[in-house]
Amino acid sequence: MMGEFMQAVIAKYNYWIYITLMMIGLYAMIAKNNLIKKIVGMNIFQTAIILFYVSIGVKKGGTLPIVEHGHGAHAHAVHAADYLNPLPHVLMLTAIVVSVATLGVALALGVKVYREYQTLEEDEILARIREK
Amino acid sequence: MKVVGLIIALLAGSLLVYATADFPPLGDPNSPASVHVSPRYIEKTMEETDVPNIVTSVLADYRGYDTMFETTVIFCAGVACFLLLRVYRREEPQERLYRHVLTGVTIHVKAGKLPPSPDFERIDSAWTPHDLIIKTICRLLIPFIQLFALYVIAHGHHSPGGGFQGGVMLGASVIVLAMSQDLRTAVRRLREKADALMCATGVFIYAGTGALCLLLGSNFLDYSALAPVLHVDPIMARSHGIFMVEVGVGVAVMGVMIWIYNNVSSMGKYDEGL
Amino acid sequence: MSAHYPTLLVTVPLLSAFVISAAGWVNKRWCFPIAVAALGVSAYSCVGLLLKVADGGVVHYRLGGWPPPWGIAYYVDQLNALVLCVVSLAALINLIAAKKSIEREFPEKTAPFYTLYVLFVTGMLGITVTGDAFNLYVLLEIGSLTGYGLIAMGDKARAPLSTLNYLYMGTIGACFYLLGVGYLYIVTGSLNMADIAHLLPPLYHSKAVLTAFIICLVGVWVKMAFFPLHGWLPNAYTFAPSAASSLIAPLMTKVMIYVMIRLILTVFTPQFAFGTLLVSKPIVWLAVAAIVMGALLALKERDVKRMLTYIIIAEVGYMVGGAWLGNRAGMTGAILHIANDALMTLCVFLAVGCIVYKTKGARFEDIQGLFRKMPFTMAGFVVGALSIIGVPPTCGFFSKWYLISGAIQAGQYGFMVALLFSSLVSVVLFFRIFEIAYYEPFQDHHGETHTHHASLMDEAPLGMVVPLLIVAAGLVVMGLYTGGIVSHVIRFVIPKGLV
Amino acid sequence: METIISIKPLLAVLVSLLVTPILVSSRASNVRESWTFVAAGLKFLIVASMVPAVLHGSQIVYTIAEVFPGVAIKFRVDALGMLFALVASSLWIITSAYSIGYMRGLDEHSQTRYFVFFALALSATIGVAFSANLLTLYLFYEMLSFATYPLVTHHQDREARSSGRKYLLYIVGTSIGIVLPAMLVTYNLTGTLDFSMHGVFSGTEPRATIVVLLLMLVLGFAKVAIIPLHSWLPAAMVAPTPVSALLHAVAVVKVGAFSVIRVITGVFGIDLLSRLHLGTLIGYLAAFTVIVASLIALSQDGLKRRLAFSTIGQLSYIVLGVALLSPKGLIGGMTHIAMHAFGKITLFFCAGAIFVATGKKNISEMVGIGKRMPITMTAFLIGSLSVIGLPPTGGFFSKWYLVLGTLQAHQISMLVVLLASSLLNAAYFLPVVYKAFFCTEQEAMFPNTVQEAPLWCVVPLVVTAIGSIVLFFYPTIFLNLAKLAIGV
Amino acid sequence: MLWQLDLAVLTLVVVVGIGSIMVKDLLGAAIMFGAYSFLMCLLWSIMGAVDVAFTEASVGAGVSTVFFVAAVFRTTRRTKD
Repeated sequence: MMGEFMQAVIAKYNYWIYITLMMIGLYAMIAKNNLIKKIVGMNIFQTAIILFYVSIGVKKGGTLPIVEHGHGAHAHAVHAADYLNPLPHVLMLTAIVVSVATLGVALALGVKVYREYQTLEEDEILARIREK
Repeated sequence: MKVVGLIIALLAGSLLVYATADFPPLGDPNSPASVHVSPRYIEKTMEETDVPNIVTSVLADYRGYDTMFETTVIFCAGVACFLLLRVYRREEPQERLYRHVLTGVTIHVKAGKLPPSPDFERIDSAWTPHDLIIKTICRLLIPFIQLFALYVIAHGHHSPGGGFQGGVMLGASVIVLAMSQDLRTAVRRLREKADALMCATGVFIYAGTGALCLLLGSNFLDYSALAPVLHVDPIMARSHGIFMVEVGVGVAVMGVMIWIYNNVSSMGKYDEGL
Repeated sequence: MSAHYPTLLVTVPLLSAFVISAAGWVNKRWCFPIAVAALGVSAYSCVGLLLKVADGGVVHYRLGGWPPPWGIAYYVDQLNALVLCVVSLAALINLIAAKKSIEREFPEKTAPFYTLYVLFVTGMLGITVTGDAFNLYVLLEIGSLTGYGLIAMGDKARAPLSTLNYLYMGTIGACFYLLGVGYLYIVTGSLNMADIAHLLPPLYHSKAVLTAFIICLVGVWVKMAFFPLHGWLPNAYTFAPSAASSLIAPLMTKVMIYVMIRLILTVFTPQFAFGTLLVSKPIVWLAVAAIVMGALLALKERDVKRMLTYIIIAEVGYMVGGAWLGNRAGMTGAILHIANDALMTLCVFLAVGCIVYKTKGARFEDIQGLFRKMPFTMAGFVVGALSIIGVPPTCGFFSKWYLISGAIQAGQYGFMVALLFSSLVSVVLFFRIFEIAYYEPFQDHHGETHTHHASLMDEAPLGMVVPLLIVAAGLVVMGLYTGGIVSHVIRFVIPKGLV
Repeated sequence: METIISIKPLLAVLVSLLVTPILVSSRASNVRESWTFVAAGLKFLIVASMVPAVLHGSQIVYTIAEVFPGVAIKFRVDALGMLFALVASSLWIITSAYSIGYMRGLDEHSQTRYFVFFALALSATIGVAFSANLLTLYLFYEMLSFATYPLVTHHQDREARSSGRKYLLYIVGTSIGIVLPAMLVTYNLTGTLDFSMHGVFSGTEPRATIVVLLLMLVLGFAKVAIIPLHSWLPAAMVAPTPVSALLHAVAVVKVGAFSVIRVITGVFGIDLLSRLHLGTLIGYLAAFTVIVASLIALSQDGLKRRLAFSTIGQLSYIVLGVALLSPKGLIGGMTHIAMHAFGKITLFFCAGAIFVATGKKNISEMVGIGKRMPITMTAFLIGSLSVIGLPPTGGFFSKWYLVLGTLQAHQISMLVVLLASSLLNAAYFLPVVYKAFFCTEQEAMFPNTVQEAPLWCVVPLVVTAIGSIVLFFYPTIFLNLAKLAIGV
Repeated sequence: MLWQLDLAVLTLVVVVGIGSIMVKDLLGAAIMFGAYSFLMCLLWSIMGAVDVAFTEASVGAGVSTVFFVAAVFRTTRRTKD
């Protein structure tokens, strides 16, 4: 029983790590008071999802998704089982780009908020708004 | 809020843990993800696109449409940062800092006046020590970074890398310049207008390649339509098409990275950076 | 060229965005015509596509020439085509109406604003037209990022913070959706919606599929501001510049509802959503809560724009509830309401845009005497309001009719009562505004009260009023064509399985 | 029965709708008023041109759009609709003339708005008259509610606002909160909303459902002002008098009564209701309203308020007549739409004329006015007689048929109600006339300078008064239409 | 691949991730985030996703961190949590 459980834990350890990271990120986004901290949490959250996708692409016995021998090697039959699944990698390139784009906009907004209120703490800003 | 956050995070986490039970084991070669769609990419990439790096071929050809929008996302971020932060009405600071290049003496000059002699260089208002080593090494490094970046773009067909990574590195080289010298130097090298035009051009190259295929009578982004123009067979045309869009991606990403950095680090004023 | 409509409608605005961005550095005056032309072509393609689809059924388009599921494919059926038409036409009309206010609010930054505007529309159109689950995510992010940029340009003090909150919530929503797609991918190995639907039936009882569904749904709900997840919406839309709020408010939530319906109908299939899962009832009750809370929260507000944002939340409840009634009438109502609500939200927000343009605000103090001052704007506003209340022959009545019919057929009387309740509350909400604009005297700078005899007409520019009136007329036309839309378009969307 | 497809019903509705842009854009008041007349005249001509066909027993049908499966926005001109449309469109011409006199006489503000919404309201009224199904009727009913709101609240003061609120609360609240769900349930039960002689129900539905739906549909059309949903009507009397005259003697309230007739005869069908003995239920509601409203009217001093309560009572006559479910009662109820309209509009015109000439609104301030304004007060007398139901006025006929109807239906209690309320009617109208004419010089409250109201005011009220008398001698057209409507 | 190395990296990722949201200095958080990204990049290259790792190295560990530092430099390092 215990062994099976451990087996299950080990067989999917990447997934457990990704869930942990995602929870960390989500918690930071909801619970943190500092706007930049929230952005950090947001990035951790996004990275966790990328980890998840990359884990899908893992294939035991597979190598890097670059066809060996390159050009002029058409004679060689390529077997799918020999290479890692490239599709999640492709998707995650996109996701990384999206995350950096979001980061840029978020930071710009953070800077703009700071320019207006001279603080990045959400509760202080809200107090400032209420004063008005 | 802390408790709420914890509860939500735990709820979401437990839902995901619950679902993980039905996943195929990590690295299972017979999992649906490994046997349904992806095998074709692996097995046919050479015959269909002549690109050994499967990630590149999928990225820029099979799912090239995604990548076009990925580049657009970056472009959006650049434009959004610019729109949000850029301020045109410049408030002249009360005084500027100038440093005598030879002696390292720093002087304050009132707004509107010029330093006493041309030997003075302007420095940012947050005083930084004069650091010859960093400046020189960065100057030395930047060409190599850029060269490597170009290699990454050009060699994306065969090795890890491609337009995106290369573009980021190109952008980073300029950012390094801006950090080691100052923002004004970097902006002098790459004017804001040129930078913005570069962003637009880069994505335009990508989408334009796609539109070119459309004009040549194929579906959007079907690079094989370029064959008659490039005088190659359709498979090579795909390979070339991938290269074209990779270049576009590189240009766009480089421009946007610099654009965002400039805007964020100077709060849109374009005078003082990090 | 008609074979390429599906791609033209997305790529023309996309390409034009880059041209606009570049043109802005050369001559700012070129931006607006380019944007109008691009959105015009896009709208033309959308309408052409709708006619084509209504004529000959589903249209497939393979991007890059690759067959699905390997490449990305467009899969345009009547549902997409309808939403596409609404999105592109609304965006085009709003662009024309917003010219004046854009030029006044950001004289130096018209070019990036137009760029983001066009890209936002591209994103919305792309989301609607795509048949690939991951492609949808990327386009969703385009829509969101541009949306953040547009919204944050509003009220100087408040907009950035509310946008940042929107960004956090929006990112969570989009990431949840992405995660859900990942879960689907891991169990099916495919990203193409039709292919996933084909592969799913043996997996209906898998925990991963269930979780994927829940996560996707929650993600989409965050983006559409469904009731308990609506916190970001009121501030974001209230403080947005009027050009942006009248673009984003009608389109964003509606497109996300489209995504939800697409997930139910195409990806997970109704058998799974309504049959295997027993969540319809709770979700409809949640929708009831959304409608009631939206209406009540709107009552509290003393600002027209802010009040309208809560009405949007209630309207989201209409559509989610309608879709989850799990019968033909409810689904018809929900789909019809996507189109109708987009138009009527556009109508009222355009009117608010005109008002803000003239009075610098839309608080209740600002709108005094507006019937005299801006009669045409207010006429448009009244038509939009009547549509939201649900008065025939404006289109809002007809979708509400289907929704209530669905509620009766499903035996969900709570939903029916909620719809009627929100109609009545809308009467109160809007007539409160009308009363202020109609009775209360307009105070000018000297504090004098003008008598009724003085002529004070001070209408917004023609470029803003005419689009508003066109949309207002469109509301009535849509209402009269309800039968046609349902029998020629929506009827084909709903699978036979639904009764 | 022959069915003619023709665009005429649509034209009749649209004519006043299409004229509104011209009204809005015309700057000179003369232009505006002549266009109003043109529209009114055209509308009457179009309506009148359909009369021969309808009298031949044909129906004129026009479908605008099929909006739901089995339900279209559709016009169908039948005898009942024609009866109502004829009354409304003919009286609009007269009211237009009167409006001009009244609005100019008092130099009212926002006259353009006034005429525009007046035209809109008439469109809606004709639309209701020609509706072929409950949905179309509801559509125009709602349109009428919103179009009359600016008319009711024309003065834009606090009193107007609170009356306007009450008006909306009762009218719109009931139509959305009661009629709409009832209509939806009906549609989902039967799949149709078209009016037909036999009703839409198959008769197999549970009795409780029918009862609830009947009550919802009868009470929901709150324009008919059955107690307890009546109090909007007195409140709405803040409107300028021509509005009260046309809308609250003819258009709005009669739309309510008309809707109830349609509901009883077209949706449920007389057969079903008499089989389930549900007519009496509505009859008792109406009878109660008749008596109570008449009693309240006795105690009112404001002339217009007294007229308003009188209207509430008279409307319930119509409902009562229809609820008797006997042919004679139905004829009485339907013709009462026309007869009461002519009588009541005369009375309102007189009230307005008095206000224009003297500025007085209360009955206690009108002693001796008959000597100064003899024409007006003579017309008032004729109007009163018609409302009470005495010859030589048209009101006599409708009341006569109502009485016959009660006998035919063996409802003696209803007969008692009718007679008692006639007495009450006489008791609240005749003293007004009496005091106006017969008083000593000391009691008379008006100096010699007071004259008749302007010609634009006096002529219309003379016309309608004469109309009331003419209807006594030539009631055939309305009687025939009513007979056709019930298929006798 | 050595499972010990794998485990060490995975543990470190979590530790650094928690650290970056706990540290009471925004500049520190930014740098920690850079480290987190870099560890992620290691992890992915272990898993064979070289392209993703390359991108993460240049974007996550590189440019993102610079953006963070720039933003913190322009605003404040102070944070209450």
